Amino acid sequence: MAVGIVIVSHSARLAEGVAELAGQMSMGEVTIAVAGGTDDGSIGTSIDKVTAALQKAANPEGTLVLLDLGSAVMVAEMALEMLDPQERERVLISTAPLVEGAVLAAVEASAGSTLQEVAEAANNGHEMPKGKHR
Amino acid sequence: MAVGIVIVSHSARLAEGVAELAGQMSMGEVTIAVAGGTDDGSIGTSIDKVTAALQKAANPEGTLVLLDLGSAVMVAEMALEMLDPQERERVLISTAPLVEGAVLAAVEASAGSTLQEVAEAANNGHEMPKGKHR
Amino acid sequence: MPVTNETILQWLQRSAQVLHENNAYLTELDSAIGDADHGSNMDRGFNAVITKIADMQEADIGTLLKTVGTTLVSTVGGASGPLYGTAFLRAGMATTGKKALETADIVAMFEAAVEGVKARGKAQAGEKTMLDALIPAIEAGKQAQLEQVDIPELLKRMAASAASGMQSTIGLTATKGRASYLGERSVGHQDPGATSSWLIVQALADTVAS
Amino acid sequence: MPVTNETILQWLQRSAQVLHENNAYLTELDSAIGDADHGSNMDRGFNAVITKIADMQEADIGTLLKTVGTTLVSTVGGASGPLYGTAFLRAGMATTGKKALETADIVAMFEAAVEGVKARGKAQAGEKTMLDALIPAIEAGKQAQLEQVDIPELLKRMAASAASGMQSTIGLTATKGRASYLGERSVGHQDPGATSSWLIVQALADTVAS
Ligand SMILES: Nc1ncnc2c1ncn2[C@@H]1O[C@H](COP(=O)(O)OP(=O)(O)O)[C@@H](O)[C@H]1O
Ligand SMILES: Nc1ncnc2c1ncn2[C@@H]1O[C@H](COP(=O)(O)OP(=O)(O)O)[C@@H](O)[C@H]1O
Ligand SMILES: [Mg+2]
Ligand SMILES: [Mg+2]
Ligand SMILES: [Mg+2]
Ligand SMILES: [Mg+2]
Repeated sequence: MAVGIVIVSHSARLAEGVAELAGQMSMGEVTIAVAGGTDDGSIGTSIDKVTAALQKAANPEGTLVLLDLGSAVMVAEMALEMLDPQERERVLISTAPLVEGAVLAAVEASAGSTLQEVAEAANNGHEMPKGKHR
Repeated sequence: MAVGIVIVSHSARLAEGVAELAGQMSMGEVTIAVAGGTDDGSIGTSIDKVTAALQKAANPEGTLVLLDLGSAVMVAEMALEMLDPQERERVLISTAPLVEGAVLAAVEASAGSTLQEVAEAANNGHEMPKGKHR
Repeated sequence: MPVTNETILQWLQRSAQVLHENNAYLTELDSAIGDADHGSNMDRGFNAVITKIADMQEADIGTLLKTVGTTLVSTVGGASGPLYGTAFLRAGMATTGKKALETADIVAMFEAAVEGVKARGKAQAGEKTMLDALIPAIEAGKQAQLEQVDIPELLKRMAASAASGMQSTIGLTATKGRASYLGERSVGHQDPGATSSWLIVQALADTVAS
Repeated sequence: MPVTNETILQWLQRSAQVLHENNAYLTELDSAIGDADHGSNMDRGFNAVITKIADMQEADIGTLLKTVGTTLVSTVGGASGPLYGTAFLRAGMATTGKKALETADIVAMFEAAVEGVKARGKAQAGEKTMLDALIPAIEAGKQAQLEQVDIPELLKRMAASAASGMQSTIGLTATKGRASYLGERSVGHQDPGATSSWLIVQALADTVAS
């Protein structure tokens, strides 16, 4: 099984868009679960959505959580604290840029890499070339 | 008038989500135009959508274009080449991470900053703290 | 006269009411240095709280406060959700099983809450957050405890310190949360979270005074 | 026998047909090192092209190719859109006003196209892109021109070189486009864009041969 990915965003559309873009690169081999927006559909985060997404993406290889803004870290951390310790150990919260990190993480995860490798791949999102050509 | 922002993404939902998130921070003071997906609504980019977004966000202070993936650079550059030279000079393509860059650019633009300052603010998106606490 | 579970219920109801009345004000503060939702976030959260605690007249204070915490975490939707959520959860843990709080319990309850906010937000005093209202409040509370004043007076002093701490945020540069995206431009604006924190502490002082 | 505007029209129609037939194949190649859309991108683009050029029997070759370029840019939706769009636009500029192409015109047309792809994609040979089919093709074309072979033979050699260039991409590591996200893992897979480039060059050789 491939490392799972959780996308936490303040916007439901943003989370779904990231999952759709990253999912294109992993050909359905990677579970990309989303937690976007609040429970009532406004802009914000929802611990219940994060918890559900963590459950959906949970697997023996681990899960990488990517976030849109710093304030989503707190809700993600609270959701992690609610997991039992073995599960919690298999989850990493990434500091990578959301979109770029998710695409690279999806590519890496679909290759069967470890959680650590997927997390490192996501961090390469900082260097994703966008016009500054190598 | 504030510097305009154009969000180019392969996914329509992603582009709209980014605009919604960044727009929350600029309180309607900044035009954030989106170009997401292809003309027929599938995943990809559309030069016509980019051109329309550039027109919508065009203003004397300039426009910052943010992209999701490197392959969007080419379509953005072709759209720029179709502008007349004075307009083209007022547009910058950012290498910043899309979501983080757009939020910081929106904040900076709403403060009445110059295009150069808005572009620099977007680049600070790389350092947006997400759990690695300062 | 100790603070009973009934007092706590009244405090929570008063907080909900005050936050509802200040919805537009808090949102206005948040629109200057944030995303213009702190009022609606807090109103939504405390509205859910009063529904949740409506039938909890018999519950002890710890149970009551933990319920508030989990409800806020689930419903606020902003950074203040995990922060106030953690604050009330920790306050609940510090008051487990109690149906009445003496001075020391009140101070311990607030101290636990403030430590929870610090841990959750990895923040400290002077970063232009709710902590700049809460830390002066707990310091005033400890000082009042040393001076052995009665509970209404202790809470009055805590609320007054929260208010001046809140005002002090105007001069501060934000280094945590969304307001930090503004950098130096955050100076000159009062922090919305510090304001809601003051409102909540004030609501307790007012509940006990009346 | 020169290549006429009629030949070019037939080439474009044949390209559309071949790309349509190879839609699934190109997408399969793209699914290994990309996002599984190169087949549908090219099919959509060339489908729009044949609609656009349906009534252009009287148009000169430059006008025809420029129309192809703008149509592809507007309809392909992937990285290959601006790339093939630029290629055909530059090819059109190199053949402005012409209703027939001699050997030198054909070589100049392809050279302009390949330079366009290089400029648009900021790429060069060996980066596992369509250029790894196109650059060998234009080199073979220039060599054939020196050897003064006839146009069908020249195009046959160009197509053969495009094919072997395409095959060479299997051993390359991608450093441009989405496939570069795979790094070393892109080795072992044939580049979809190099494959469509070969199909298009082959279609011209076949059109002229028949
Ligand atoms: N890391 C933190 N530590 C303490 N308080 C914080 C932190 N981040 C944000 N805050 C507080 O939260 C308030 C904003 O709450 P709210 O508007 O509800 O959330 P959001 O910023 O997600 O929209 C700020 O005014 C500040 O007082
Ligand atoms: N910078 C570039 N220069 C040249 N060719 C490129 C470049 N980037 C991508 N390509 C070509 O484009 C092909 C992919 O096209 P396509 O799948 O239609 O676009 P996308 O990658 O946007 O989905 C690749 O196989 C490669 O040949
Ligand atoms: Mg807010
Ligand atoms: Mg918010
Ligand atoms: Mg593709
Ligand atoms: Mg694509």
